[in-house]
Amino acid sequence: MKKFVNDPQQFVPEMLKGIELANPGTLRYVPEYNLIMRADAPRDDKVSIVQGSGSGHEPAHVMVVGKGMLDAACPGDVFSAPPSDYVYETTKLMRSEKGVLHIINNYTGDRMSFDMGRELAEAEDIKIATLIVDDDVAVKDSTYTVGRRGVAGNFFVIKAVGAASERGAELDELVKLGERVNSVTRTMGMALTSCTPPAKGSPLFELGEDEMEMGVGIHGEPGRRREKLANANAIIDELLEAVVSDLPYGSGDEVALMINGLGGTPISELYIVYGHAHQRLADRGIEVTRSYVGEYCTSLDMAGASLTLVKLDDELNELFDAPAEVAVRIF
Amino acid sequence: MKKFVNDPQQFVPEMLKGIELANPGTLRYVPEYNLIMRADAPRDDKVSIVQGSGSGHEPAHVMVVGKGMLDAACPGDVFSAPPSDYVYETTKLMRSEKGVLHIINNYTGDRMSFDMGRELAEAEDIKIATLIVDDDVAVKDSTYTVGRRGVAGNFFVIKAVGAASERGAELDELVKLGERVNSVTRTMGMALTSCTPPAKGSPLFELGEDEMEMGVGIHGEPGRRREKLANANAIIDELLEAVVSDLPYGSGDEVALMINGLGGTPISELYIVYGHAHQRLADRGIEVTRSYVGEYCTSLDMAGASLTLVKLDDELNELFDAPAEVAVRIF
Amino acid sequence: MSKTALSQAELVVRVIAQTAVGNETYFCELDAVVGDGDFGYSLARGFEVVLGDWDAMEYSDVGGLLKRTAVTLSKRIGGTSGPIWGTAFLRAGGVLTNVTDPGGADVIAALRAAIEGIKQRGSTDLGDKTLLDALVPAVDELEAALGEGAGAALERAAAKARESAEATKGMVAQRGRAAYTGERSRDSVDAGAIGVAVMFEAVTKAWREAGLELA
Amino acid sequence: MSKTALSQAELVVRVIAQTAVGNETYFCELDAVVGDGDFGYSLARGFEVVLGDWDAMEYSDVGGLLKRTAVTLSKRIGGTSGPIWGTAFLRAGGVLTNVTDPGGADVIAALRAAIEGIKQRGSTDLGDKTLLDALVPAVDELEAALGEGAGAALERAAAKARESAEATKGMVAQRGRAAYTGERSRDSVDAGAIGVAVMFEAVTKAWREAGLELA
Ligand SMILES: Nc1ncnc2c1ncn2[C@@H]1O[C@H](COP(=O)(O)OP(=O)(O)O)[C@@H](O)[C@H]1O
Ligand SMILES: Nc1ncnc2c1ncn2[C@@H]1O[C@H](COP(=O)(O)OP(=O)(O)O)[C@@H](O)[C@H]1O
Ligand SMILES: [Mg+2]
Ligand SMILES: [Mg+2]
Ligand SMILES: [Mg+2]
Ligand SMILES: [Mg+2]
Repeated sequence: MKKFVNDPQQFVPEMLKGIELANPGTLRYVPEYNLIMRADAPRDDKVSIVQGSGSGHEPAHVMVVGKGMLDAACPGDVFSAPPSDYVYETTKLMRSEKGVLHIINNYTGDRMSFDMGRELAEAEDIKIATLIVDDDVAVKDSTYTVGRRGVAGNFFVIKAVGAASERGAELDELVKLGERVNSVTRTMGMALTSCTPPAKGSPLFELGEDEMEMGVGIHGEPGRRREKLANANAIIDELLEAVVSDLPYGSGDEVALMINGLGGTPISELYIVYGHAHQRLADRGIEVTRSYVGEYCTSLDMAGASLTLVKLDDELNELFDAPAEVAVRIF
Repeated sequence: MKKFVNDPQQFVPEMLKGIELANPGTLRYVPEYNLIMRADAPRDDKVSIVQGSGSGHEPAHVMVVGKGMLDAACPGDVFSAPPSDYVYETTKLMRSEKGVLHIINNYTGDRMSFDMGRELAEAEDIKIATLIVDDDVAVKDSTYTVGRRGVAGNFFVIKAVGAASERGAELDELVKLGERVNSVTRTMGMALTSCTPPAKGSPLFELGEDEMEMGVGIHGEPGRRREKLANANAIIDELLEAVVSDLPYGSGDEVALMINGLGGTPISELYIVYGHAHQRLADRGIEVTRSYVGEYCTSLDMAGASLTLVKLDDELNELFDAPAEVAVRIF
Repeated sequence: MSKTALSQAELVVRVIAQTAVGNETYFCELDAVVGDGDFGYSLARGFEVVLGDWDAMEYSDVGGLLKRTAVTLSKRIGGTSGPIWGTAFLRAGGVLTNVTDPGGADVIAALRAAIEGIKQRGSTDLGDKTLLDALVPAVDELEAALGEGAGAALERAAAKARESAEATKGMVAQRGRAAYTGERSRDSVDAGAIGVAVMFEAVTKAWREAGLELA
Repeated sequence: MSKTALSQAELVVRVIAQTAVGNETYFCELDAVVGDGDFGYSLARGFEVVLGDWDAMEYSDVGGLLKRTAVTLSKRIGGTSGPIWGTAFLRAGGVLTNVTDPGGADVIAALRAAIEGIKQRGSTDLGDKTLLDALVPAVDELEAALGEGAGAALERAAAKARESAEATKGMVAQRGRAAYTGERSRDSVDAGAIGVAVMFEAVTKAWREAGLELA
């Protein structure tokens, strides 16, 4: 396993410790509950925004805690939702007069943990609301009743809701806003290689030298089908078609375009992907007015990328423009 | 080859086109000379800062063109210094009353191209000065007369010089400043895997499953020795010892610590590396007051990392704090 | 509360915990085929705390033991398995709380409550290709065979669990990560179902070796 | 300027260019052992433009042909090879500018100027394990054998280039990327030196096939 790792079971705690050390004064690591929080949270004049999910998706979400984004992230182990107890304790730590907002990617484990954690916290009279992100078009709602997954699109939900919360928006307003962002956000991803979880020490699945997996989730779970490896433009055309036709986005729309690397793909390639996607959208009369190229929601060291579109309007533009201060300066 | 690539020969141009499309209004791509420049450069009240090197090190340097950093980057093909003609044309485009500063990593090809390009441009009465960055402690000056290589430490040189140039510093002041930053900056890197240049289509070199290469340059060229794969802490201890003992940095010093990923290592691992390095430095009485964790100067998709220390003082702190606006927001 | 019932329950919980810890790699491999390969890791991380805290756990009856176990699992296990297994132990413990001398019927009632808890927590049912597809037939068998004595009934239940778990091969997953693979999930067994079978087999073996019969 | 001298020079430059383009992969592989694997790519990208622009190139003598080639190479080739090969062609072209009828001695003078240019540009000399370690002995041999006629002299020079290039195996690189590998560079030949040998061989073969002697 070609990784910087000491004890695989300490992979997440050691990473979180590193984040705290690199951000003294602004971020705090709470080892008991595997949690990264803003040093100045919670505040009673601001809804606390909390996201949890498995680890291995960094910078999501432990590295996007900060002013204008998350107040806390409670990650589980690599690719495992956090135990419900962590959700409960994080929620208690983030208790605010104005409430706590849970943002969850629509995965079975995450939903169950947050459900249980919410039940426990509500028993202590904490006001909680939940936002489910499910931007992944690879999974058809109709085919699998577990519904679409939440993937890289959650950055736009976090950014919008985080910005609005800084201005004192109420919990129910944030839920409405987040649902609105989610409803105009669509993503599809694909993997060129598998990834290697530190505790497993070997690739999670096998992908032949001439194969790729279209429609993967953020752990490499399949969504559509395994195909013969194609060149960059052909791959992008396929991702774009799936995304554009889903909402659909149409001529005259202004959109944000995110090309998200899955961890093992260099940023040089992501810009090749971006350039072609941008031009193909222009061909359809869809104008990209905001661009995001880099790693947002990864799958450890997987080579691959996802493409996200968000239909913009004045309110969203203004929220996406708002300042944000996070460990990785990606917004 | 598990890459997003169409025609390998168009790898760099397609990437540069993507950068321009993602940064309309602020960056311009000049296809004739393979060049990324600030849309508002050159200015006669500011020395133009230009860096060139091979491609494959992104975000270095084409993605750090912008206010407070570079005015232009003229990259060559993957791992090849730019042709001297590109250096010449870039320099002409960046001509300013106050002069043009070339920043070069100390590699044979880069130095030769810039030497020739400078000769050609000086023949047209352009005022030019050159800064050589050679922060890599893996190569001993005494052993190889080509001297130390310039690697990830060049970010600190660019940042300081870029900030000072925005305030109108003169060409000779910038040279002095850059040399001073270079003189307090030391780096050592190591590779866990090889990388795959798109035109080659297969790994550049072989590294066994249980091997690692200590002291690599930014193309994976060896510097010290091949060793048996070790755990994260042991690797960091070795990098740190080499760097700290070289300047040397001592108790009471304040330093910037950069953990730079080489392209294929996820940021989760980089924070594990960071955390241990930070604590070991504290053990020696060296205080990390600025931290940089992420990808700065990469080798395509190579797994591995480099560690850079910069001895800080008030002037440097102030320059590193200055705002910078680049495509990848890493500073 | 008869000492015997409690120590039998302790044996069962310990064996389940040891089985989880001992099969970490195997359970991970099963989950890696169409899941994300962490099922064994998750269970092991939870149950190793159950074993480590064993002497410090405070309870006075079988219900208490199961509820303490549930709390530890919920605290430590993330992913799907934490809520699922935590809920199962919690509901079973609820049924056996203040039951002075739990007999066969009580055990079956506890197991049925666990099953209901899993269905509810996972919004799932028999046939979705989850651990329920081994657990439900095994509990049915256990109930039907109780008259033959606990040891024999356990043996029949374990055989049924194994048979049912193997039969998940051929089913299409409707829940959990495996569901995303759609038709491709048909070619492999469900990790959770095999986990249940392995645990039934281990409990049965330990039961026989301890020479026990139901209190 | 005799038509013959110019067309002979054109033959030589064309063959060098074709050899560079035809050996892209091979030269890359040589450079990958202790370098960065782009030597063949760099040469091919430069010389394919030389071939592509062939008909549009404007020159009136051998010096002009070599200088035009130099400019194209400097424009297109990055890395170490652009400045090195560009300088070599430029200096050789300088010597042959305004030479009405270049003979054997002029060719040797041009090659010596190219060698000096490389030494200067690369701050290098014989023994540093670069292309000079094939080029210098080959030019020495060519000069010594000129009396035997151009074809025979070329043949001896090519053999010498090959022998010297192979002998770079065993040398420790002092320049270029290979220098970073230190002792490890000893086990392989220098890519540039082999490149020079392959080109001498190709030119010799083409010369023979064309039935030429020096004008
Ligand atoms: N919705 C559900 N309800 C009940 N059990 C489920 C559900 N989804 C999955 N399972 C069971 O959990 C097992 C996987 O557990 P685990 O690997 O911990 O989950 P995750 O998918 O979160 O990694 C599956 O093999 C299956 O038996
Ligand atoms: N300083 C130098 N002077 C002359 N020739 C050199 C020098 N350094 C390297 N070379 C030659 O160049 C060859 C490598 O060329 P190339 O691969 O294009 O360079 P780079 O190292 O920049 O990738 C070497 O095999 C050697 O023959
Ligand atoms: Mg999981
Ligand atoms: Mg090169
Ligand atoms: Mg799993
Ligand atoms: Mg090379």
